[in-house]
Amino acid sequence: MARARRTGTASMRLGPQPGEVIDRNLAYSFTFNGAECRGFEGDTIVSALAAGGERVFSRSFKYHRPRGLLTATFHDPGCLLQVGDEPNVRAAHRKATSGMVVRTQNAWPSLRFDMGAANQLVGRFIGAGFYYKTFMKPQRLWPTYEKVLQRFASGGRIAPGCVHGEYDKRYAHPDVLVAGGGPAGMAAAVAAADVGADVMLVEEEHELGGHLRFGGVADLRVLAELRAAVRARPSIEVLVDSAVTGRYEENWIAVLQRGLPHVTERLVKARAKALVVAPGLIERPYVFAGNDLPGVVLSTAARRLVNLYAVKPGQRAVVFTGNDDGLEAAEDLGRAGVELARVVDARSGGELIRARGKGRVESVELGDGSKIGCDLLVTAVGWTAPTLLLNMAGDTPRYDERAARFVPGGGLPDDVLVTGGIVGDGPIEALVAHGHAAGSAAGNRALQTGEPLEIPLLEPAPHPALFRARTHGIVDYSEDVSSKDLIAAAREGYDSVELLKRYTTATMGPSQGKLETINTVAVLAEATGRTIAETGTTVWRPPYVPITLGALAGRILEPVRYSPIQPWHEAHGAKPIVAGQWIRPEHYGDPAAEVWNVRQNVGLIDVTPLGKLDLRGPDVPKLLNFLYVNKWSKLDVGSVRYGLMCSEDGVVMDDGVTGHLGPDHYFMSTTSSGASAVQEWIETWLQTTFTSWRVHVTSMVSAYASINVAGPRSRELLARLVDDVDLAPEAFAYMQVRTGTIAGVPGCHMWRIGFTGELSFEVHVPAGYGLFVWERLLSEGRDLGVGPFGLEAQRIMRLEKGHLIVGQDTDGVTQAFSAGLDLLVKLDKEDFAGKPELAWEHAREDGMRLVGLQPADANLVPPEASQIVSGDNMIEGRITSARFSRTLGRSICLALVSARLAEAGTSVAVKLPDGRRVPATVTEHHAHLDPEGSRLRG
Amino acid sequence: MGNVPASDPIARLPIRPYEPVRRHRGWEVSGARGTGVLDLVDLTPFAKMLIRATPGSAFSRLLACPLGRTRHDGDGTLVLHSGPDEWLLVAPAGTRPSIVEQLDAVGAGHGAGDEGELTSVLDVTHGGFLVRLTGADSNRVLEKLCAIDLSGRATPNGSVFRSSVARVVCEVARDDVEGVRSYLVHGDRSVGQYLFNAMLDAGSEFSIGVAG
Amino acid sequence: MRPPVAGVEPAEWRRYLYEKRNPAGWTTETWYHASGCRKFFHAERHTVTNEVRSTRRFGSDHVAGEET
Amino acid sequence: MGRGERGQPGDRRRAHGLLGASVATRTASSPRSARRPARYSALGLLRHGLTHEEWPRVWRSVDLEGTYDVVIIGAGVHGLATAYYLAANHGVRRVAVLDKGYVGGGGSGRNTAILRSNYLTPEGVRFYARSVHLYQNLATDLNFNVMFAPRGHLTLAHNDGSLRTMRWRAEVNKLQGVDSELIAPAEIKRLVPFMDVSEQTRYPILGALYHPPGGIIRHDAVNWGYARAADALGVQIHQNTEVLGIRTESGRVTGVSTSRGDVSTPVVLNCTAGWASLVSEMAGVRLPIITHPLQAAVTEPVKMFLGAVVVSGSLHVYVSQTDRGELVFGASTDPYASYSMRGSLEFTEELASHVLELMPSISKLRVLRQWAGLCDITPDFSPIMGVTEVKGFLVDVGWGTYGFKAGPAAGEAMAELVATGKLPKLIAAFDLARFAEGRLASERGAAAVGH
Repeated sequence: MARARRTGTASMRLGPQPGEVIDRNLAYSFTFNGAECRGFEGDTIVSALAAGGERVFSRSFKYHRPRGLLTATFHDPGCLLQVGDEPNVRAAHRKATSGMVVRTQNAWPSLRFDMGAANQLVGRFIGAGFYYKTFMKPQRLWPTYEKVLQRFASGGRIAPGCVHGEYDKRYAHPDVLVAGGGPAGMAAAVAAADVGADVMLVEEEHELGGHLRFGGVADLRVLAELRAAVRARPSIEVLVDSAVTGRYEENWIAVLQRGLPHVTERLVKARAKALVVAPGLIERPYVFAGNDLPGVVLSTAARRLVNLYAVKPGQRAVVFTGNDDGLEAAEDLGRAGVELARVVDARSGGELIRARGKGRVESVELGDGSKIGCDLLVTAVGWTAPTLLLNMAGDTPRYDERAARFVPGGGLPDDVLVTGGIVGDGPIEALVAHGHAAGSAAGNRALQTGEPLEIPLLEPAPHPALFRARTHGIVDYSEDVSSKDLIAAAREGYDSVELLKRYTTATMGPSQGKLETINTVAVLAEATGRTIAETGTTVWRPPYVPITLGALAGRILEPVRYSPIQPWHEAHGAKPIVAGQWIRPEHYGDPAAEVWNVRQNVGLIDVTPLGKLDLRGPDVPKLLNFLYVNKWSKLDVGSVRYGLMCSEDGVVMDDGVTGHLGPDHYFMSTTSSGASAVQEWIETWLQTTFTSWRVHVTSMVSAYASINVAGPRSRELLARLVDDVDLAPEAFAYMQVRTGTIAGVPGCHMWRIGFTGELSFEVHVPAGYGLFVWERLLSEGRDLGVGPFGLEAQRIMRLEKGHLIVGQDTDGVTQAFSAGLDLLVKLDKEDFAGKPELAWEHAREDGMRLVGLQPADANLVPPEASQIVSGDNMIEGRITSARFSRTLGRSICLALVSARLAEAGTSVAVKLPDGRRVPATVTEHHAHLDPEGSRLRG
Repeated sequence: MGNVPASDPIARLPIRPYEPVRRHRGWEVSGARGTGVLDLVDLTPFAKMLIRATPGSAFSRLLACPLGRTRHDGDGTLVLHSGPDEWLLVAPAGTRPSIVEQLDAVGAGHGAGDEGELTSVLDVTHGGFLVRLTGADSNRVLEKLCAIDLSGRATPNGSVFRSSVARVVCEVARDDVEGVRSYLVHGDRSVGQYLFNAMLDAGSEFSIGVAG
Repeated sequence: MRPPVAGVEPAEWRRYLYEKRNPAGWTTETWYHASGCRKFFHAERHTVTNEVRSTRRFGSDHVAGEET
Repeated sequence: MGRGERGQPGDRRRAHGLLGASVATRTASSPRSARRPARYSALGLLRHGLTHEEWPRVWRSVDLEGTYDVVIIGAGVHGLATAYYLAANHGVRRVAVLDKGYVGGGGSGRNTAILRSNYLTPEGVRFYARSVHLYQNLATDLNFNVMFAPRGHLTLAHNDGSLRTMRWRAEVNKLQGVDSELIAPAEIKRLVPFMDVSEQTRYPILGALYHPPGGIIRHDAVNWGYARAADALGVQIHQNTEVLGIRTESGRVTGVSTSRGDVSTPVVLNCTAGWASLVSEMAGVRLPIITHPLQAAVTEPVKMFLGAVVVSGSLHVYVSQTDRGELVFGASTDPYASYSMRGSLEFTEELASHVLELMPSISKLRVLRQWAGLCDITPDFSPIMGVTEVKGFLVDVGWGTYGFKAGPAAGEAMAELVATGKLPKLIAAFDLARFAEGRLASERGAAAVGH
């Protein structure tokens, strides 16, 4: 029975119409709630269903009343359907395709029999905002109540398996962008093109034409001419089935392009020299009892169904109109064979009271008391101006009493023009003329040519102020908010548009107030005895139409950085670790074994991501002296020094070594993560403060592959590949740098430094040769037991050696002395970044101190960030680094502790995440292994 | 890869070369043939020199290239003036641009002494990747990744700009080849593979191909 | 502006560290062109509309051209 | 620098009190007595439904008077809560709350309504724990359903550094008695089936800080509930009343001038967000604050699929699903200072690409609306609460992105400070003097280590 009624044996499809957009030779089928339906190429999902006799497409949000089509456009609130795994599809806009699986979203268990509909019975008790007044006690039960409310959440479903569609983005730079492809918009595009502008013409529907598409024969003739004119101009790029979703600062314009061959959706980001706003008008619904019954449609909807899709909207119609468009709709219906029971014209005193029916319109009650049986009620009560782009361009639209709608407020910047129905009414010639003038003006503005043009006046025509009948009805279809709800809320004190909107959720639904805002404002004005102008309107917020997250994301572009040695790492089972943009080897299987090998033999680690800055110029020493807390005046060519950088608040910022390579030529290394910050920090001082200093800073991070050759046999290994540099300890001592040839690759820098605490050489190889040198080191050192090691092994070794990591062993408030680097800070220097704060910190005895820590239980490794607590659980510090050292056969830690606990030998309590409290002792040095550094200097 | 004789070091591209792989001036490069419609070529082996000099100084005049423009020098060097005090010289692999010789001659190089304008010459051959995208649709590929106006009016042949391409800071130069629209893109070596892939992906709908 | 560090009082130094102007309206700021020329420049910006009226090289007072 | 020194001004304040003796007595015999509002309840709904009797106004609209004991600038959650607790806890009822717009029209109505107390510093944790506690009982206290839903709160860690910070927060939280735990990807997947916890992602999820008491609330309801309850106790709420100036004599507040006339008062509270530094400058008080926009967006409704609140610091995104089925997104503040409340396109683009890295299968969800609010950012990402060098001018500002969460606790503490002149221990760490004295609160510790 239900089935029969849905697919409708008696088809509503009409014979061929002059302007129809369907191709009757291309038929296909799809399913709606499991039942097979048929459609023609060009049909929207809803037009195809309507042709099959379907009238109910969804259930309303709160009262679950049956809803049919209302506007037959993208914005139709009753036509949001689930298509496959895509929720909330605008089924009155989306074209149906063969095999589509379409379902209603908000009906449970079924569209015909809906449990939620029970809410209709209790409707009077659950007016807008009712939930604020109940479910308060007991508080703990709210989540339960919540679950019940959530059952009624509208909208479709998404599934965890839902595939990420193909999305895309594109930048565009049109001289003129025209938002709206109606008559005025097309005329504007043509005119702009004719003054020499590159034009982008954007139309929301599937073809250009706006209301001409579903107009009469005369309209179709004009339409054909305008389309031909657009087609004839290659400098006009036409985007149909696309929407301008927002106008941001300096005409930065977002366009959502749908239905493309290669991608689901594309976001076009256009920087237009001039914007022409030509969105036309949206027909607004009338508020009266029963106004949401299926069968109550807007006049434009009726005309679209008949003229575009050749669908008969009903059998017997009543038309209620306040304008001539309603009369034209009546004519169309008549031609389509719909019996016109009555045409009621508000301009001659006609009045609509209510519509009655069970699940669909069955009769209509008029002001004269007559009750007329019908299955179709067409209303034409006026227009809403979609002012989003005007709002975003800084204009404040003004309410025009005579025309009973909002119009542009005249506050637009001169690179934004507006034309078409949103400006005013008139015969088609007037609209086209206005569009043409606006287009020429926009073109001239964009190209900075021509004289300022006189744009003809386009006045809004007078229109009766029809918002609500004597009866109450639905104002917001998506949110199920009635005029009664609004008036009650206003009387309760939610009497400004914003408060009313928030309290009742009117205009907050999927159509974002396009249909509801003006009626909401009108009802509020009525309730507060103010005029609509005084009441004002809510600001339209972007986007104009909803955009999928996919389209906004486009191709996900997340830069990834690789070392030149990456191919080897991948080929040798390195476990990758994400370090900012870099992908690095964490280990090659067994970090502990890697440590052991470095301590016993020799290992290689790829440290390419290290920050590397080439510093040139006579004033580099001055710069270094200022940047680092330690002294830099005397550093011989070939020498290297460790330096610590603090920001102006004395907080440790970065550390690294800097070497003196040649006359006026230094080379600075920074932490990998700090590389770009340090470069900007340096540029800040050079460009804004020490502007007379002559220094060139150039980042060389990627110019060199950096390999640290570490271990007692590192010298022996390197010596096999280097013959132009004497590596002997006396010739090349700890903290020195040399330049030479490695494995036949000239221009390599060799640094005798050691983060690991071992004898080690950090070699910087011209990046292209990085992989070659790496492989040569491995092959040449086979007999020495050479092997690679990763970040984890390095972390263990640096901790054994007590070398801190900025950002791990220090945090956002750790100053130099707290980091335990007292010996480094030279307060006798005249000036350096952060000096005053460090002087004051030095004078204080409080704060935190970084110390070495040794748990009493040698096998216990306290998880990093375990807290150090006093007897009464007051926080006294935390573990910043912790590992098990196989070298030492015990666990080792660094910790930040209150200064008074920093004394070597102090015993502290560590609270572990599992709640246990374990003792640990503060050690004398940060270094657990080789504090005097004999290995390094070896 | 395996063991390679010490005499003969191999330089690797930041972008894994497509088969067939061949050697060119010590570099391992691809011998792939493109589609001829829209081709992406890795030119990283080209010599790249970065000149830092004060605008208007004697050295800058020697480079004879206004900001935002490129200039083809006699010896096959392309000069790109991409930043107020920065010039990038691109020359065939293994060559040393004659301009650099001239600069050395007039005392530039490792920063001038105590007086005079500071000028620096850095060999950044290994620091960056360099690719060329050639084809009528090359701008349509780039306009998916880069916000700069690529129209002939804004950035005609012979112009260069530094901007974000696929969220990576790059120098982009319009440098047509025999009348065919072509762009050189230069950026940090470490992101070369990423950007190469991003360009191939963006170019898929224009049947982009890789050439050696 | 950074006060001379010799004998600077804590209060003065912390004003330099923490006290920032926060005007609503036209203001001249220093910007760093991170994804471009890596140069600092002045920009006259309206902090309510974000409209930028002019830009110029750091330290100079003449309006500069396009910042690329 | 010792705490003793800092106690001093407090002691002096105590000697005078903030309201002054005269005011205090007047308060006691205040003519304005509390009025009985109709109680909200299921029964009430039923009765009103049957009789169609109208509900009384949620708060009155009255004329602006010439004198008040306390003038509060800003009818957001901070201002309204302070007014409510002044009246409810301390009997101070000659209070006017002034707002240039409507109730809850600023940050209090623009935030993403996430509640949590899993902060980094002990003082931060204790303060927000108090706030969450007050929120838990707010519906019954105010007789207004604020719909607090403790859905649980997840802060994702995408690298070992942020994993360490999450454990740091968990450990500090537990020591303050706040329920927080570090959990593994498998557990995350169980809580949020849509989350991609595989290792192949660009920024793999290594773990998360799980905070069960955290959740979401209906922010408007909180504002309205406080307004209604404060109004019932005699507090006056004046919308569309812009403060144009703050009058002082010899370093003491005497009143404010507004768009609706002058008002004299011994105590003015700046409870604004976005305009905090501008309003304070009216009293000649400079604050270490920079105002940044914070943007948010909401999607179309879909059936419930996201239980917990999800935050990713590394990807600068947080997301929750409302009872209506919409996803509400927030991000980090815009990178540069601005008073602009127009949303930007870039924000929605970044947001989308980041949220899709976390939950790739929601790419077909559509963003319905975007908006922005203003955040006053301090150098240490902590608020500024308490007295200023101008006697009688107090601030409750600098809340950055955390203001809404703090409303009840801040209101309660500020009310106590105003009524008793004693600085509550709970907010002692957040005084204005800390900047000049170099005692910055170390929430920044976490900020810098990066989440």
